[in-house]
Amino acid sequence: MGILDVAALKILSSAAVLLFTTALLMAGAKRISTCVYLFAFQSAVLTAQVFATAFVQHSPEAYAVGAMVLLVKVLGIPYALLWLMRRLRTPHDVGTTVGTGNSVFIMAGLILLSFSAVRLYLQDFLAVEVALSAAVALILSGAFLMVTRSKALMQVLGLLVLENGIFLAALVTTFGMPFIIEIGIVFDLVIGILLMGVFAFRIRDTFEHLDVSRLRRLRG
Amino acid sequence: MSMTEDPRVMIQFGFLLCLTGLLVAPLISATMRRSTSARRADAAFIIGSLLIGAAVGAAVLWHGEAADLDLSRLAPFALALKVDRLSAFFFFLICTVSAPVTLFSIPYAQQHYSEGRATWFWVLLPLFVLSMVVVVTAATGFAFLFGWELMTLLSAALILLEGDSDDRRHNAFIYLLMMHVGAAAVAACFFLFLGQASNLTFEAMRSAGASLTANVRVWVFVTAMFGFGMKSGIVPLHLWLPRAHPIAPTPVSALMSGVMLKTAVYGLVRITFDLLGGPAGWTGYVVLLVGAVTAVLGILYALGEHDLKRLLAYSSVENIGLIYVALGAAMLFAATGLPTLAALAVIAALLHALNHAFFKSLLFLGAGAIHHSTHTLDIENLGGLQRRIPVVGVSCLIGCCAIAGLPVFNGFVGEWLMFKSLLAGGELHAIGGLPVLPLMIGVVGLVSGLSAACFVNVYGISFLGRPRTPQAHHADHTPRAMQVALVFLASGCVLLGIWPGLVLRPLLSLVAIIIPGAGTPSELQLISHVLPVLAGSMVALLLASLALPRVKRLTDTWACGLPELSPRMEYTASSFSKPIRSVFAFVYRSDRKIEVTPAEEPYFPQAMSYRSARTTSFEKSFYRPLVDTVIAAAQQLRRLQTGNVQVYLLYIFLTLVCLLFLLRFSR
Amino acid sequence: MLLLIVLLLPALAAVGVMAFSFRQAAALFALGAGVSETAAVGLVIWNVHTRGVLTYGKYLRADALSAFFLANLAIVFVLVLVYSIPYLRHIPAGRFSSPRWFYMLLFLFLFTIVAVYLSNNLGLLWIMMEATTLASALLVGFYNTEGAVEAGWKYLVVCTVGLAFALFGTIAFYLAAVRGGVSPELALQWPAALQAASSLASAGSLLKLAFIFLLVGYGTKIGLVPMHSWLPDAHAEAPSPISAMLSAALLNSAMYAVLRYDAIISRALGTGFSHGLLLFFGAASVLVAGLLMVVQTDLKRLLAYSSVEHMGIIAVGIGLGGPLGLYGALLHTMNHSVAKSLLFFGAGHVREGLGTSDMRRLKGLARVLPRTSAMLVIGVIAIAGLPPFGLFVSEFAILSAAFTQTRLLLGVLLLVMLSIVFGAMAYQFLKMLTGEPRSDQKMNNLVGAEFLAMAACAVGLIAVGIFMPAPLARLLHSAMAVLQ
Amino acid sequence: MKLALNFVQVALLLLTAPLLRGIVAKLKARIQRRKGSPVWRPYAEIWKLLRKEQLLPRDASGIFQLGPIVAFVTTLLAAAFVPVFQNTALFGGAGDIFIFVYLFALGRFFVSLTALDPGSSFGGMGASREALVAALSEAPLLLALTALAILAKTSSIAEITAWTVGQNFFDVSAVHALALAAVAIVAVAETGRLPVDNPTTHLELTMIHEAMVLECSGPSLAFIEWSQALKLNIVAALIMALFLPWGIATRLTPAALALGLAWFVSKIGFMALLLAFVESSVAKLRMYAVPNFLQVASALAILAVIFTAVMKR
Repeated sequence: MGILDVAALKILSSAAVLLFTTALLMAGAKRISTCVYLFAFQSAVLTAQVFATAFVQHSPEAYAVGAMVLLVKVLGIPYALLWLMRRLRTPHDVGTTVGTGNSVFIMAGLILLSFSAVRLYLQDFLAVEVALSAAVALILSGAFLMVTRSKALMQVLGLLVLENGIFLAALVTTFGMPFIIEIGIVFDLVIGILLMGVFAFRIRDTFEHLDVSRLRRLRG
Repeated sequence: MSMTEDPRVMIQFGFLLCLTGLLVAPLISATMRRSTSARRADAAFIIGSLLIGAAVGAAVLWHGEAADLDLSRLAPFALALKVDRLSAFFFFLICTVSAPVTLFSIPYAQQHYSEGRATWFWVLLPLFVLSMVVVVTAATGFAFLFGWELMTLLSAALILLEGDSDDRRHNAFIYLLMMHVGAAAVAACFFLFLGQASNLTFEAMRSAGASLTANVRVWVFVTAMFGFGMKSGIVPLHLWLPRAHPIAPTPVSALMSGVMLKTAVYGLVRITFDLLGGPAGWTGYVVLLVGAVTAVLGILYALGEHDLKRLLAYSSVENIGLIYVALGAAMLFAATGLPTLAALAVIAALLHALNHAFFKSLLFLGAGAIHHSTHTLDIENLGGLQRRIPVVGVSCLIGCCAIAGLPVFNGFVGEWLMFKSLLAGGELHAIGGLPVLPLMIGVVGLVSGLSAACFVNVYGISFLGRPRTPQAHHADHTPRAMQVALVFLASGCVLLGIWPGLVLRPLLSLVAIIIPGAGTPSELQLISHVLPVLAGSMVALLLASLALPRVKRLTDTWACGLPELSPRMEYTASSFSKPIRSVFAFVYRSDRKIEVTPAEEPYFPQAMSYRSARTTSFEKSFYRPLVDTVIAAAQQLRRLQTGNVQVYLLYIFLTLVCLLFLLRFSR
Repeated sequence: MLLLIVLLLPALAAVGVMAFSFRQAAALFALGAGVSETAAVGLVIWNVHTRGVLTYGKYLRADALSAFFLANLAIVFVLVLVYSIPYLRHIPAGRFSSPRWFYMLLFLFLFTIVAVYLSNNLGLLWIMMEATTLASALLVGFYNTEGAVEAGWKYLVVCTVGLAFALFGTIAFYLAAVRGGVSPELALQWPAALQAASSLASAGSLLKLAFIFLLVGYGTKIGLVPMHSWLPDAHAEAPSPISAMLSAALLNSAMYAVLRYDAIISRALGTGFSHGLLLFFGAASVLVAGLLMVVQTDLKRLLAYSSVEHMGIIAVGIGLGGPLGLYGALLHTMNHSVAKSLLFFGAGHVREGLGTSDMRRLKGLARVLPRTSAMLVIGVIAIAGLPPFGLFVSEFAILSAAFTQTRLLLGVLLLVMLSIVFGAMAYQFLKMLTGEPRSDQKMNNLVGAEFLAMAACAVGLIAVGIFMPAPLARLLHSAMAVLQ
Repeated sequence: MKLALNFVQVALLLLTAPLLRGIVAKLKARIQRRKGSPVWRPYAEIWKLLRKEQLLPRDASGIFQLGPIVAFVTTLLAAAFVPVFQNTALFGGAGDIFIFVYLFALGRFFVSLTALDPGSSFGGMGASREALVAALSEAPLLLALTALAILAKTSSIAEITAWTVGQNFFDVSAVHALALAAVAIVAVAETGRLPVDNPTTHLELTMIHEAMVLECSGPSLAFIEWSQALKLNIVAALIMALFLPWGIATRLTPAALALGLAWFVSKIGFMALLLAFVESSVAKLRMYAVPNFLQVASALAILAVIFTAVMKR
């Protein structure tokens, strides 16, 4: 086993810890930009995992996927989000409905929950258990951010984190879907973020704020 | 055998002709020139189709040759019509009564509607009749429900055609809603057969009927009772009836009250006797008691009304109650193995249905004629019409006598048969030692006494005495078509009253089918013989007494020496019924309010106002809370739709989490 | 090859229509494209009828089920196109909101839905489903008003999140298929998965997990309670042709996806699990949406909740399964599409004509807009499931299925809710249509094309209600054969 | 022979009706220590009225003249249902209790219309009160008769009589006593006697029947009066036929018939005495107490019907 193999396996197993950390930090973050950076870092960790997988599996397609993720999630989307923030010129707070301190505690609880949840369902896949727990934790944290952060951009971020979680789950369980499907998914993601950006502008233009919890004209 | 001699071919041909006629008539109405003569031709076309239908009904009733029409190939579900004897009876009823009603409609539509509306009226009316025909001739559940729902829709459309004020709209809404709920129950009743039957043709249901489990049978009966009861307006499901019937166009009111209610009776008979293969004993008691309550409350409510059409609507409730009493008795007899008595009671019910169709549509049309002449339907504003519109007056008098169940008019025959079958119930085992059936004689007696009072009131106040308002004083002439329609129905009432044997014999052969083993009740023979004799001697004696020479002189009515009686001194409908209403005050629960001004000097009033409003207690204590509960539940649910997208997301997450937990623990 | 044409024609049309800046020219081009697309769809259906299954490459495939849904889509789309020709005059000019943008997005929307129906691969199915959201989000927010932007945002976010779960479900399904012994290349191919379904039972719990995620995910798109929250907003705020498209085409496409999965899962694990879930969500949708309809004040919102309710009925039909239930469910999708299009067309005309769709402020429509009102009446009778319209037949079938399986409670619940829904609908519509109109201004009546679209809907509904057109019956039965 | 006898029975009831009225009036007068008018006076009155000119109110219609005749004819027909001194009647087997009751109802219906026709408020008041009394008395009457019909297993009045004659008096007493009480109360209401109605008063607060016929004069009034008298006679005969038939002729020998007639005369004489006595000793009920009075009848009748089931066991 070469040094690279060892590194790849190490990355695969230890990445989970980093992902938990990013999730916790995101829950504790007060500014949107912090979250964007954290997301970029999280995506970078994911990219590393993809490359490690590709290396272990000797799959050229996986390299391509890794490159794509790097391009889109680590560079493209964070950059676009930061650009959006500058252009929208709105307050940079995340718009908490649950305080950041409490959020961290709840997030920790969710991580524990994800561990136990994975235990409940997938007792037979011990090797990927940690990674899968991380995936579930990401999904939960994404969901948590979307539910508790009222700024439009934070919802986008929450969605991205959630998507990261799903991506990770796919990665560790199936070692990747067919290539064309992966491209399609990423393409959808990009368009989705683009559209959300468009709507963010429109919300700002029509309501002069970006707080989605105040979009409550349509109800009942 | 040649085509003309084979009754089966003729019947089949006639049936198709009638259906086609009713289907084509709306097309003609919609497309033809809008002239009076064209309208008349159209109406004549409809009447012709109906008369053919009546002939077919009578022929099937007589010969027992079934006509049928199978459209299953066209439709996704079995869709077939079949006229067996039971269907034929109701088919006959519908056609016979609809024909004069259509005739009546010609002047009615001319007077009430603009050209556009008249076209709609002539499109909807034959379709409404057709839908009723479909209901009673349906041979599959699908066809039945198809017709059943259309019947509601078309009648509601006709109601709204008459006008669309808020009040009318609200009543039409109540009608539609309650009918839809009833239809849902009827649908459930049919669907319940599906546990055993492979499909919903009546044949399959019939053969499955006997093998249904006891529980399912109970539910079939309960849903049938609820669904058909809703349509026929049994208490407390009658709420819609006095609201919807009065606001329909008068010919349609006549059809709704006289004919449409009977489709529910048909349904109940079809389900309990035919498809279920015989009723259970307890169902008989239920129907009996429901019928008794309905009859008594119906006539008491009728007594409290002075709007002619509302009064007639409540009286329909009463008559439906009587029909249910007879049906209940029939069920009891059938369940206890007394088929001949059951046959007697079923005949009583069916005959009363036919009779009611005649006199109720007669009276509704009479009300329409009154409205035509005086532009009012409030009895309090009428009076003295007998001298002004005598044909209408005499017809209505016959109708009133018939509906009060007086002898030598048709209403009596049904009630008499009812009495006889109830009396025979003295033989029966009774619950807790109570001879329930004979006791029902008292109920029927009370009801018929009250209805006599009610219709003395109706006829006496509106046709007799002095005109209470200028409209009544200057009542217009009644058009010829209206007169013919009224006279036709009135003579039907008299004919059936004097010569009931005319329908009793076919009814007997009908009943033999749905009640196996039924013999011939001797009562049928008896009444067929007695009534002609009675009527003959009565007429002879009347003529003899009238022939007595008299010297007559016109005077004024005695006014206790005062110079003149003003119409305001006359007894009104409300004052007439006051004694009865005060005896049965607990039924009415009216809200009374007396205001005296000035309030501080009650003994020296300058003005007093008295207001008495009656809401049926069912509405207050049952329907309102029910509707309020639904709305309150909806309002609560509405709060879940907060408008906050974060909460929406939470719902999705929670759903997912719950499902995952469920999956985990369901293993 | 035909499939590729059918798929790409809308995409090309979307590009092409951008060349026309005049409303009439754009409309004409769009109509032409729409008609040729319909013709192409017709050809596909014919070919499916004669040859069974059409495939193109690894990713495109059309069987009878796709053909059925394609037919549904084509009908709705043509109606929407015809209706929107005159309707577009109401659209105010703005950024991204001109007729050509409208048509561009509409064709993109069509493209994505066609792709959903034609995709042979469950991953591609997900991608295209997500793409439908993206294509229609801008259409929902087309008016750019406060409500439209809010609705568009909610639509986008809720559906994207929901579909993210569907993605997870797709992955889990893939995993289950691979573990069940299907080769990874074929694991997402629908026919392969269906064939191998019986061997998937070994990965049972994973399969169940997958289905839960898929149902929640696609259920969000279908609008099943409690994931329906976006639906009333989006339907109410979108331009009416788009409301019709959403209700009559989009929801069906998500239902199609669930149908495909349900077929596999119920073959692998027996019908208990997936059908049970569908029954539960269907019943919940009918219950909640039915009750919410009682308290609605906005016409289009009322119609939107009615869509939720009907999707619930369809879900119940699928959940009941069997020939009767499936027949009812498929027929109901078709009927509901047509009836709901009719109603949204009418509602759109009311809203554009009188400036509001608030039912508390609408009165006497029968006098102001007689022809629209007549159409609305037909629509509301049809949607309430009364004869002589098609929905009566399909609801009859579904109820028959419920009672045949002696699911009495479910049957009774459906009947009760149908009554309540009818009550809500009848109450509101009677109030709107009758009486004296509030303002004495006489509206200009329907433009020919609008009326044409609505009348076509009405005729179709009656046709299905009174006699089943033979081609439709054949299509329906072969579609059912695909699933069983 | 039998047919002729039946006609004789009807004629007997018809022709002796005014006499019974006269006798009751005479007896009442005697009880009240008055001399009273001769028993034949009702005949003279009817004869006088029949020949008198009839006054027709201007607003009245043909009903005003028809009503009294219908009342008379229906009552006369009802007379053909009741056995008098021998146990058959003209409408023997078909002489149904229900038709009997409904014939009275028909008559009452038309009298009420007659009352309403001239448009006087007296007529309205009378008709209204009559409607109340009639509505409430029909049910107990029917029930009481039903109780007997159940026992006799026939609803024909003549056949019930024939059956009862064959019974031991004490075997049937329970149901019969209850039914008799009910029928007696109803009979009082039906024939318009005290304490329900007072045939002699013209005080508008109390009267029922007299208020109805206030506008009638001449032949019309004659028919009304006669039918009212006939009704009393019929009801008396009915009570005897149903409850005390013993002594009625069961064979058609002259001796049996003579004996039956004698029994009839003595029984009806006794009843006239009883009626006179009761009418002299009770006061008229307040209008709103009449329903209670009739409710008692209803309760008795219901009990009678229930007792039929008890007795069977």
